Amino acid sequence: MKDFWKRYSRNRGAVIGLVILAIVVVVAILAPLVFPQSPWRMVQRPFLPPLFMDQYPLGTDALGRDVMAGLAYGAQVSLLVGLVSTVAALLIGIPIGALAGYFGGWADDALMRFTEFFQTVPSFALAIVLVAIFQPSIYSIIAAIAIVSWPPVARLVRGEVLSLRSREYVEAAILSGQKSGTIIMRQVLPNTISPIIVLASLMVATAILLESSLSFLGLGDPNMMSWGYMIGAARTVIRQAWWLSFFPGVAILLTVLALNLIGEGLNDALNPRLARKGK
Amino acid sequence: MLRFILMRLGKAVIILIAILILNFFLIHAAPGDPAAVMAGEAGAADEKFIADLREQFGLDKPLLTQLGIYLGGVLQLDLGFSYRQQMPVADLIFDRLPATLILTLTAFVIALTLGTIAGVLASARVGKWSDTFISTLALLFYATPLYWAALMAVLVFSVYLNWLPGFGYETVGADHEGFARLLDIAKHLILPATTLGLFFMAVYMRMTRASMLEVSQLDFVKTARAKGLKPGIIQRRHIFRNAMLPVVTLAGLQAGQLVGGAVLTETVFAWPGIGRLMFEALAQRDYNVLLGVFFVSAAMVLLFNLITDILYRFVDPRIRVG
Amino acid sequence: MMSNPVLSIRKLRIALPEGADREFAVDDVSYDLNKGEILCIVGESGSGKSMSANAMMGLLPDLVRPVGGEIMFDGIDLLTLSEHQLMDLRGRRIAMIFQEPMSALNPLMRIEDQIAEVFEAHSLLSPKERSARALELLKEVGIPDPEKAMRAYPFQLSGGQRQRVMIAMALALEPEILIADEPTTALDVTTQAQILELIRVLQKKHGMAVMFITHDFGVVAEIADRVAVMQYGRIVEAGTADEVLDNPSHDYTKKLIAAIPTLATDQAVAGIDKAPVLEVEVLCKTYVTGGGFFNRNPRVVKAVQHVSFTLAEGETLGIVGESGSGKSSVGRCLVRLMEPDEGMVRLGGHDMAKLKGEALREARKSIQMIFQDPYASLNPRSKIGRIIAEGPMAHGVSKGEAYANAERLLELVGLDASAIDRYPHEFSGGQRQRIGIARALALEPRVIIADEAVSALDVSIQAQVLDLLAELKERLNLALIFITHDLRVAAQICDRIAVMQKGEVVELGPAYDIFNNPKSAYTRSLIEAIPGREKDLAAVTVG
Amino acid sequence: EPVSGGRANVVIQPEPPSLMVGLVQNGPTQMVAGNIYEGLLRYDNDLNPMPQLAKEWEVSEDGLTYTFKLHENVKWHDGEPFTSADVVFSADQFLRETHARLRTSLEHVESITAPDDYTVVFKLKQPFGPFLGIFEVGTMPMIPKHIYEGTDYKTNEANNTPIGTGPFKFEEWVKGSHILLTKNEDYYEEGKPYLDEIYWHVIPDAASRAVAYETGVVDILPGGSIENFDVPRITEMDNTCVTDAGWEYFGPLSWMWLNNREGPTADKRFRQAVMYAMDREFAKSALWNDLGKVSTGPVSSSTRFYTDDVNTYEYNPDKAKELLEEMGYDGETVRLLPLPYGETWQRWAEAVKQNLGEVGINVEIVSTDVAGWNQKLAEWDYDMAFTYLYQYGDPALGVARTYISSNIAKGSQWNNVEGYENEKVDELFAKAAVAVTAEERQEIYTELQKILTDDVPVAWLLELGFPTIYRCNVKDLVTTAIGVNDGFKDAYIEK
Ligand SMILES: Nc1ncnc2c1ncn2[C@@H]1O[C@H](COP(=O)(O)OP(=O)(O)OP(=O)(O)O)[C@@H](O)[C@H]1O
Ligand SMILES: Nc1ncnc2c1ncn2[C@@H]1O[C@H](COP(=O)(O)OP(=O)(O)OP(=O)(O)O)[C@@H](O)[C@H]1O
Ligand SMILES: [Mg+2]
Ligand SMILES: [Mg+2]
Repeated sequence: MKDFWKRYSRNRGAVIGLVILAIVVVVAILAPLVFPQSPWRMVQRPFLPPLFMDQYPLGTDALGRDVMAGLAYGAQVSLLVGLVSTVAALLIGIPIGALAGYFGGWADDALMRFTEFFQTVPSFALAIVLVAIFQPSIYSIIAAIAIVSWPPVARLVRGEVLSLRSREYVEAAILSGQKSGTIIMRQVLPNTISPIIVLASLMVATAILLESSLSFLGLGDPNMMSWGYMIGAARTVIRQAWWLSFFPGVAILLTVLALNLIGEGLNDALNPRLARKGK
Repeated sequence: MLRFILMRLGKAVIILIAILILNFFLIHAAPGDPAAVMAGEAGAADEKFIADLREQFGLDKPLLTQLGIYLGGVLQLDLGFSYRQQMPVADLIFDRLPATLILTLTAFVIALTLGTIAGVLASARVGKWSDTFISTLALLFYATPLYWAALMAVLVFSVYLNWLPGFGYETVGADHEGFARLLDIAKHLILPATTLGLFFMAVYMRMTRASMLEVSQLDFVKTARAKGLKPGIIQRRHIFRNAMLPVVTLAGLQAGQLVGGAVLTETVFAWPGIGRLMFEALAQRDYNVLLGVFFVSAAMVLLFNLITDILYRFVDPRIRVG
Repeated sequence: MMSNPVLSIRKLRIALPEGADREFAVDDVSYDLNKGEILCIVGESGSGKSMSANAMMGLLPDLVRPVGGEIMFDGIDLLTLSEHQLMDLRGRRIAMIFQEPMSALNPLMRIEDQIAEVFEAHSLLSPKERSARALELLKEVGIPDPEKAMRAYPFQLSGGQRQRVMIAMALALEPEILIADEPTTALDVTTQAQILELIRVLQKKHGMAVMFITHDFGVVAEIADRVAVMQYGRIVEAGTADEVLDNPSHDYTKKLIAAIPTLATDQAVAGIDKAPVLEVEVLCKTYVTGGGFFNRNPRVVKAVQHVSFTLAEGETLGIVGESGSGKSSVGRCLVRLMEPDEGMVRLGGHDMAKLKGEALREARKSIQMIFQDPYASLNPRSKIGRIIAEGPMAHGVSKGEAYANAERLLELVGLDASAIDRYPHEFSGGQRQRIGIARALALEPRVIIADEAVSALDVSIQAQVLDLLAELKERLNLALIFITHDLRVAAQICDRIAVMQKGEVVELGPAYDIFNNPKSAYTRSLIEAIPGREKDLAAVTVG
Repeated sequence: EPVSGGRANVVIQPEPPSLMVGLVQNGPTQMVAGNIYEGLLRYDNDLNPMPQLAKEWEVSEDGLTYTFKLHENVKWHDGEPFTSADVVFSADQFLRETHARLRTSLEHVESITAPDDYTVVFKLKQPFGPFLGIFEVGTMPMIPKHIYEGTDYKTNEANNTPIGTGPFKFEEWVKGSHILLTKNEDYYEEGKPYLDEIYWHVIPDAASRAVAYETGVVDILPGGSIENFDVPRITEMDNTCVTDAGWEYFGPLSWMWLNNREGPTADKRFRQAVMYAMDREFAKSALWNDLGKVSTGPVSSSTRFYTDDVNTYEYNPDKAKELLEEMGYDGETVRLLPLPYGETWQRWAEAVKQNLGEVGINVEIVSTDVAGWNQKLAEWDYDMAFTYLYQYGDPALGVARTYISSNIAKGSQWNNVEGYENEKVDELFAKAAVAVTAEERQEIYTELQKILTDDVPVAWLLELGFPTIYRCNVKDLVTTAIGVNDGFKDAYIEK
């Protein structure tokens, strides 16, 4: 663990990323404490520019709502969507990939055709259709994001499992009489963790972007203040109130950036072989 | 080779039909139907009006019958009739497809060339400030929401600077002919293609950089150095070609996805492509159009995958000969 | 000793990056390379052999830097040369070939182009002449059908052929020095013998100085004029081949040489009279790969063809043969890691080849395996205790009992019982192989299959493990199937030996008969290819 | 002084599904088709009839016979003459089958006859006050009999190349890009139209539409084409004029459907509380750019027989709380459907949610797209839902339909969707429609407005103002009560 941290912290970008993400997480957690009122509350006159009133340092939006409160609550939604949809995608992708890779043969064939099928449909278009069909809500958004983002997980896991499966320690486990389920859970999957974690960190980033894109198209959950919603809503007033899309835009950018940096750092730290390259 | 292509086509047909069936059920699961939408927009409508529409569209038949009719048509290469636009779906799509292809292919080419060039440059200067700069830029491109970048681009280049048109495919009514028209389209293309390309540029840059670094660790590179080859030649002939293999794979996957993935760009830039067509058809429950767009874009994905595979065979002798 | 050094290394010191296992890869090393001689650098893995060679070419990995000493070549210190000057030298005056013929060639370029590149790098000859020279070179290194090989891609050549291409490339500009970094380690014995022969012939013909890196004393005996022995980055002993092999002065050298298995075998044949535990009848296995829907010419390999033998209690049966002859396939069919196509494997009354599910799980208890790679055969994320106890637990032994048993087994294989709470990466290769053996023993099997169980180990460690196996076998009355490509190892440990070629057992008999009186021509050629055979290394080991 | 020549670049949003206004009557279709097709009459900004295809008309004393004299030199765009047979075909056959709204009005008609080529007579079963108000092009467009008679109207090839009598002809339609109309050289009114061509630009994104005007790509932004937030900025540009005229006939009135059948919204006190809780002045200024008016009740102030002598609901959260207290509202969540047509409506729903939340009403916004919204309304699956409807100049045409109980039927979002039932109201609406004199009708409608504003069957919001923005050198753009929808026959570009 200490070793891991040492390798991780050698990557300066990764540390910066972690710091940014930590700030976002703290903001998300503290949002209800700092802004006890709902972010939807109309607190001042509309289109109050930033730094105009001390109380509302980032200004107000078209309905006079506090942009700062929106950003804080938006962090909650973005992180929630990012994390939950990634976990969901992992829950779909890992078993499929593991089964395909471990059992091979027709199971592999069938599962991979199934995966391929999902990769053939343009993913953003599919996400749009899914959300529109099940009507925009936090659940349908998370489900849609998970559904379009699991195939890479399945492929990754399958690839890893395929190579692990013929490792000698797996064969040893087979010989020692362990059952397939135990072998997958105990011998195989734990050794795929590193690449999965790296991929997952990037998926969280992608999911946040996806949610914001959906929101931008008007397919967000109307009861959730998310960053994408804020930009989408600000689009029509971008000319008179640049700050309405600017701040959430920067928030998304930073969060996604942070997750990417973290992903790279994890990659370096978890795959020492690769870490030697680069810097 | 021919056999390979035929096999792949056969597989593609099966996938396409599966996609159509899935989507068919998916979109019929959505609340509302095209008749309801059209009635809603008609300014006044009663049950007779809606019932007439449903009958006209064949929506009064059982779902499976509708599916059968639809698939029957598709097998004869008939994508059906748009309820709303009252014209054959195929016409509608093929009217729009060129615009999408021009946009996405331009974006793709920009992304791929600039991305790989940047990746190669960065990998050659690994650890130096220019590498840090390129990598950071790529990360920024990667992390910027596409639509946001698009909004900002329109704001700056079209509104404030007035250098480039901010929307549309060509200057409507300008009646340009020949070269002038191409120039006009090219001008309209710059903003949407660049913003759409940014993200992918970042992806290719990072991939190329990583791949170059990985390949440069391989044994044959050491062999090449031991021959006394100049670094430039090693980079080009040995590292680059090998490093491009994974990039080509990724590019193939994405080129196809681009076709259906340009919804946002087409919306912000009012680009008359099939992404927008899809989005509108979805809101209007214009089932056949939606299915048609999915059909065509999935077909594109498969086509690009096939092209990549053929290309791959061309680049990689292990696959070509073995 | 001729003292006509083309190259002399003085007090060379190469620093490793922070966090490496030691500070200097090469520490205060000095030696000469004389014109027209073959200098062998020997030593165990990680001793710094490659580093010193790479330093001459200026090809050290990133972050690894020479920090002292000099490498004098033709009056100049190579360490002081600029990259540009080095480029001029590389390939033209000093050439190098590497261990892995698989990855040392660019997979996307034709052989012809890769050879022609050497001329191009030094702006010699016209493109036409280059290709003509390439053909000549390929002929010289004895590649069959050189015209065709010119147009081929690396993957279309066998390992030995690739290594020949590498040699051709290295010879292209008639360099003064050829550095060969374990050029034969990845090849099987017969190919190795051919390549060694080739290097020796070419060296004579061109009068080059050859620096030959290896960890195999057999190879040294075969080829070396002079030898330098390395340990932990230092040269511990140097001298002519005869001096070092016959009369080693340093303890380490002695130990290394002592560890080399002898070819001598006992005449007495043990276990013949005992009851058979395992009977194998007409076992067959054919691989079909790449076939199916999208490929009309699948690759068909008849890996195991009509293999039959019996194994008596307490007996050790060796299976030897070249790479790809089907040895592992037999082993894997026996334990059903692979489905045999045909045949019968009778073990304790069951036909292993037919069992399924629970019954198979149960039957496998009595036949276990020790794997080749001590690194790959232990799950890096499991503690040792669990690795050993897992098997018995899967068969219903309680956790406490299984762990207690694991401790006992660890002690049995010569490890501390406290190892139970550590992870595999905390052990050395030899220790890991002991853990692997403990695991195999945990289920109290009657038969153990060891597939190349010592091939990945350095000679000295190899010897320890072999001794351990022999001892355990005695104590537990185990039957052992020992799969190896190393005939020396087989000679040392096996009672009977089966020689395989192309999936078939060409000869099966007592070890003594096989070595002293081989019946099949193939067996004979195998034995002849053993490096250092003429130089009777066995003589040294008597003490 | 009008001058000929020039081109109008106009925004059209969304892209119309078809230009055949006899079959499709949605907003964009009407807007473009108003140039191609014509009705018998037009209406000035005070809703007085003016000649169009009918040069003069007569109403009998008993209010039962309407006689129209047609222009005699009118030709269809394909050269065929336009005659009374076309009128009879259009009104009696074609539109009766395809035009739901007109169909309802035509139920009052006993016969439509053509005594000669240029005369048409409508005979009513009983007097119908608003009858003279149904002859504009969107309500009763003239359809060429020679093309459609005996065919399947909906699949007729000609639907893609519409043929009308209007001042402009259909020239080209590049889907997703633009529609081009060119001058009808044979137009029957001397010298008209003035413009050579009209380009309708399809620009799906509201912000891009604003940019299009700013960068000079388009010159005319019909009402509702840009977001309200952009209006002040655009109207401040040089050479830019704005008018909110041209919507008098439609009188777009927005309200929230309140489901009168079940849930808290079934309680009159709750509905009244909703009215008090909403800060409609704020919505008007923040969201509608101060255009339009806070509505007083079911009838729009530009519609005939409007009265402001009704119960009014000023913003009064305390009163709202009192009412909720009185009814014993338990905090049950109510679902609110915003109107899925753009950001303003979304924001409005959020503002209302917040307003209601502040008096203790829990609101959950249910997001849907157009199809889902239509479906939910038609199936009565909602608690509160935004909408806006046209009034068509007369309460009998555009108001009654929302409140009379005979109009309660699933499957439509244009009837009594809220499920309000009041016999008295039914009776009064029936009486007002057939009353002969205007005074009589005013009296009944005043009483109706009082009853309805007390019952609050729906929560009225604003009379919407949709400003038409155009370059000031475009003259005579909006000359009638349906504004841009009436075609550009009078418009010219000053040099
Ligand atoms: N790229 C590298 N970066 C850092 N340390 C390295 C690198 N390559 C090798 N080393 C270290 O340098 C030391 C000497 O390695 P070297 O490759 O010279 O050993 P060797 O004698 O050739 O061993 P082998 O027989 O396994 O090839 C070892 O401790 C090794 O861990
Ligand atoms: N899983 C497999 N699929 C296809 N072919 C295989 C497979 N495993 C082995 N082979 C092929 O079967 C033949 C015999 O392989 P096997 O591994 O038994 O040889 P071996 O004698 O153990 O060789 P080595 O000494 O290299 O381990 C070889 O030609 C090999 O390429
Ligand atoms: Mg080495
Ligand atoms: Mg083997």
